[in-house]
Amino acid sequence: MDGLRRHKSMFLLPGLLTLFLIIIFPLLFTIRVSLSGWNVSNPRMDFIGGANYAAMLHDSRFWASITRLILLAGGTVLIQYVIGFGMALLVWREARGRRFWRVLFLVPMMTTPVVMAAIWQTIFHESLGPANDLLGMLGLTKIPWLTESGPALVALMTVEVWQWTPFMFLLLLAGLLSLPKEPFMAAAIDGASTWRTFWKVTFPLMAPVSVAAIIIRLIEASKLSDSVYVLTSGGPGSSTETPGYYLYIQGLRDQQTGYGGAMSLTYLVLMIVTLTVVAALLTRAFKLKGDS
Amino acid sequence: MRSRLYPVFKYTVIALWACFVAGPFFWAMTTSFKNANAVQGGPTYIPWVQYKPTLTGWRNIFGGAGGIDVIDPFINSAIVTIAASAISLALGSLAAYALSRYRFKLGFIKNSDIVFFFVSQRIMPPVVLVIPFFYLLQWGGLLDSIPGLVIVTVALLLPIAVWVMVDFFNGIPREIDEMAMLDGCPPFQTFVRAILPNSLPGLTVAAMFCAVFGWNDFFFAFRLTFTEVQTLPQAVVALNSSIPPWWTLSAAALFGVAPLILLALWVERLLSKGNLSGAVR
Amino acid sequence: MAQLDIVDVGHAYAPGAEEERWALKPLNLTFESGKTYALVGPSGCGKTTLLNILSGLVRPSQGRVLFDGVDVTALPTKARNIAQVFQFPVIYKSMTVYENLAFPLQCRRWDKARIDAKVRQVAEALDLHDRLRQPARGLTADDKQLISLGRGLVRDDVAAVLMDEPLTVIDPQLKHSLRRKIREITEQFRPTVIYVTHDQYEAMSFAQELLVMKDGRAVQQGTPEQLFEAPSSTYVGYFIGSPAMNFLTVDRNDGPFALGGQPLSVAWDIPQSTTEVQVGVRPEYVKIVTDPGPNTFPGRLRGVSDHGAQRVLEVEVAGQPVRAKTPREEGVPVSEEVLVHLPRARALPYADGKLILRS
Amino acid sequence: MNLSVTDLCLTVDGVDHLKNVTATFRPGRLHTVIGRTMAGKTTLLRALAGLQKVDSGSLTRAGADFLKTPVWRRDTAMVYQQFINYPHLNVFGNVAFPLKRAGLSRDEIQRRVRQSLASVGLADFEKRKPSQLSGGQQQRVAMARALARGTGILLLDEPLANLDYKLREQLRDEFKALFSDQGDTIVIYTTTEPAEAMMLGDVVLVMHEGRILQTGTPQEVFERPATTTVASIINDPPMNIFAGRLEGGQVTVAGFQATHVSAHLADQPDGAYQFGLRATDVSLASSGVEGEVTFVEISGSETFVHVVVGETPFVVQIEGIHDVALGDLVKLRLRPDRLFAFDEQGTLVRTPSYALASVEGC
Repeated sequence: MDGLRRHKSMFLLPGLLTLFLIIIFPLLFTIRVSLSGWNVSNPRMDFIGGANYAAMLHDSRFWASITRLILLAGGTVLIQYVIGFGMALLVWREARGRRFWRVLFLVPMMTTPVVMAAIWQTIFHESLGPANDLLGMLGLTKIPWLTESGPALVALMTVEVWQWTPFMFLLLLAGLLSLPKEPFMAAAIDGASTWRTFWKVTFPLMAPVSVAAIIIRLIEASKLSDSVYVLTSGGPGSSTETPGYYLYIQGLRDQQTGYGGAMSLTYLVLMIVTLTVVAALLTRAFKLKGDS
Repeated sequence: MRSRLYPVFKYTVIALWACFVAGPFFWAMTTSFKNANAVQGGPTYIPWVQYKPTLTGWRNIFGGAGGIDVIDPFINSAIVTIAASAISLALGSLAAYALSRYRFKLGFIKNSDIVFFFVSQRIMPPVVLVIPFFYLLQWGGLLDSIPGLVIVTVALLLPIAVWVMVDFFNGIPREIDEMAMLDGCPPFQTFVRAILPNSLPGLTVAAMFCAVFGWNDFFFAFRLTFTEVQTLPQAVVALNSSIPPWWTLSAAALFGVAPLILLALWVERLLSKGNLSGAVR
Repeated sequence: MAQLDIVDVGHAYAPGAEEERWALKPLNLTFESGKTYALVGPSGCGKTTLLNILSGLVRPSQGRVLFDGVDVTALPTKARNIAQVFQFPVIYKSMTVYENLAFPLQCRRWDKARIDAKVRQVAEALDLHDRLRQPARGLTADDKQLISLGRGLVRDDVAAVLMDEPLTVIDPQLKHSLRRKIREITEQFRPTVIYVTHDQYEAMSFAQELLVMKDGRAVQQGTPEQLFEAPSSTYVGYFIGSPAMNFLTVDRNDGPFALGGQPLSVAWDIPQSTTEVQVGVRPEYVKIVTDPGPNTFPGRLRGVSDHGAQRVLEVEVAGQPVRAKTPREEGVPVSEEVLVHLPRARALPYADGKLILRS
Repeated sequence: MNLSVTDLCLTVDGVDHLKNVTATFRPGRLHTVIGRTMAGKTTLLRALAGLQKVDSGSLTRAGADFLKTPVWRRDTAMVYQQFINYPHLNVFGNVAFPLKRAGLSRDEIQRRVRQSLASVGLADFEKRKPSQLSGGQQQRVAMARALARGTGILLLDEPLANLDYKLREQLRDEFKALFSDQGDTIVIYTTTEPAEAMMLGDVVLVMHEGRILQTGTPQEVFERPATTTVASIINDPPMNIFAGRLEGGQVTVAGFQATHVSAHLADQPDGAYQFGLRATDVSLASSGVEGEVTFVEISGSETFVHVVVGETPFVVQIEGIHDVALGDLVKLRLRPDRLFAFDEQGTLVRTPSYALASVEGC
């Protein structure tokens, strides 16, 4: 298609260049600033080599936040996947009022995470919130949700699960609804039980969607910081800090710009590497090789 | 064989999850009608029975004494969301169309790599971008302004638009493009007259995702706009940081998420019509 | 395998619709054990509804479905013991060919050795025995269809194999060989087969008996030969055969039949009361002749279609179009004025679109 | 205003899709391109339309380089094998689409759309969306859109392939009438079906593996197939081709000797040949070569019996519908006077006498 060579760039370039320009400056800036000693008392783009990186290697708070993030993201996404898939299956076909349930189950992902985190903060309030009230009704002791590290993590995960399970639910339900019906008829004809039909038909057919949904959620979860800021402010101590939040404290609140830049890049690279590996592993685990 | 207990189990599970999902909204709703006394008295849920409902919280968010005005932030949020979504959809669908229809080759870079470049931008943590953005906008005089916020929001939304639209365009037979060209349309007309009108489902899905992520963005607004421009999430979170007037916070939160709850109704319709299946493939 | 009986079965998708609008008007049918049947008709004729009623996917609005005399009307698909090959190949994509074939037997909790023997026997027949360890999803569409068929055949006791347009998505080049393969296999295993298609060629090439359907009714049931030689209605005459059967309205003034004022001698007799009669003659039997004689009418050549080994001549006889299919070697008539011979024994009588008598 | 193709070549992944294709397409003629699936027919049409780039060769229209003309200025309409219409437009809008692009007046558009829709029998369907139509109707819409513009070139890529056979039969007849008054349009129609190619074409081009093997009138191609490949492509079922020897006026085929030999081979030198015999010229008889029935097909009004004699497969065409059991042993009668003789490379050397006569007669 001879006349088309000029046109194809006309279609692609506006979007590509826009994104490129928006992204490239911050990236170059961050690389440069990470090699400088820029901080609140010395806001200059000098050159100090890899000193920031060297400091970072000994910053256990940073590494702890990375580990925490990986566990948090992995754990919540797994829970989201299981619950989301389960709920999608329940309201997939014959269910009374399924359209009502579908709407309801979608709502949380539509709402602003930081705003809802503020509401959750009131829910987890030790004396005035309903979380402990509910425990009390069940005859359990009150829990200092946001002031002790264990419960604070549980609270954070609860909020994440509440907020983002609907996203899994949405993708998985859309996937289920797009499945052809013949494989299920074939399974019925072959005499497969409900359980066997799920494992041998539904699950394999849903594998591509599952992988996509999990990866998308992992990408989004790797950026976790807003809800932390509102819900626990990383506390108590630094026990619920994620890299995103720690970077905020270092780079923005305390204006350790150079150091923050070094951590930013490290964080970014680590996340890209981890997610690429996870994506490859998931793809293999779901035997997607050779599938379209 | 399915036991007769299965339906009981099924609806119990659905009901439990529904309670968990709806709980925070119920709590916010009930709290928004309380006053200081009702809140200090410990968790109560049923108005008139357990506490006397007042409209204090709701009055506060519309400029009442000791409260805030949510109208301006609401308008700001709406403008930023709509403008950024529109730009992202326009640039995104053009790029997606090119990536779906034409073959690009630049050294080792192929179409799939370009798609990956777009989509991979979602991995950028806002905190990495925000400092450079700050200086960039400051240099351009766009700090604390709506255009500035729109530009950075486009960076958030463009990958989403490209991701949804590439898949969607791939599902439209190429023969439609070919036919339009044979019928006398140069490429751009082909796109506008033959492909876009058939892409409404894809565009709505993309618009929905853009709207959600655009509306819900907090971090950029938080660090890049201050006094002149405040978005709704910013306004609500600002309430949270002071001594919590829970009633006002709850009312503001509900007000802030209400448009998106309406969006859920619409998403469900897309879902039931099967329009979303393209997006997950 | 079993005998399938359809007793007074009818179905309406919209409840309470008048019978004229039912997707399937009440009918009685018997599918004999071990025979192959084809349900054929244009889309919307009710063939798929009938198939779904047999498979248990649709519960008929009225009537009973009997498998070997047992009423299965209320039973779900799972309990009916049928096999089905769908339009789009259905395989379990996470499994190998072997596992696919073994799946129905595992569901029935057969022991391993018995499964193995059966799977190997069927795989041999399907020519899949050397690919048993391959993942099934890597196979071509036609091999996947064979696996679908195989999953039915591994079950010794399967009541019937239902096939729903199984060649739709098969590459044209492979259609022929797959059809051949399916036919060979069904001849070997002799299950009761009900094959749904909209393609007459396919139906006639595959099945021992055809059931032609139209507007929710079974129009005619018979062997391909019967449908060709004695279509029970003008519709079947049109639907089966290429080009379609010729139908000529004949005059009858208290005497023998006449066409354009000339007597038409026929091999049958019909009661006086019948008014308008049409005579049906297959284009294959219409002859262009040079000498006048009985049942030979003057005609005018309107057009010639060259189909290769045959030509189709379009002739006008007594103001009505007639097509004649002639071998190429006979050439094209030199003059526009021709003589058309309608063989006495091949002319069938139709009134109100129905065959009114069999010769 | 001829459309001339010279030495068009296209190779993709080592497979020739077009190999030195040279042809001239003339206005007012219907050219049918016949070939099996993957013969390169679609590629040729797409190259003519400008939708497919070629490796080499030239394409000229009225002396001008057509390869440099972008698709949207080629004055070409195309009907696809799949029923392609604009899903968002109704039937009227679909047919009007190219007319609007051409900048015609509203009245003119309306007039042409109505006329075009009437000619394909869809006058009452203006307001329907393509998705509400049957396959046959969708293809008629595509047809109406292609015809309404009155383009200089009309390409039809197996337009009937996805329809069932009654509809195919009907549309084939309709097409014949539609194309008869196309004025100066160059019509190129691809098909896999010999009957369609023969019946519709003024000129038949036989394609195989990217090459054009023969070009001629339907009669020439059918009666004087240049090679065994052409003979098998232009006959349905494919012509029976088998090796044999000619010795002293006697034909020996697959171990059986013909009882008498037709005069048309009498003066042919002795030696090894490939013979061709149409399925209609083989019959089941009480005596003759014995073979086993491997498959029976019924097509419209004919029965095709596939028989294997030794290693050589034969197809026998019998008029009418007959029940022949698989595995039966049958005897075949081959008509020696209908043998086509090809040399060992497959080039035609002698046709049956009746065929010769009829070609020379026209």
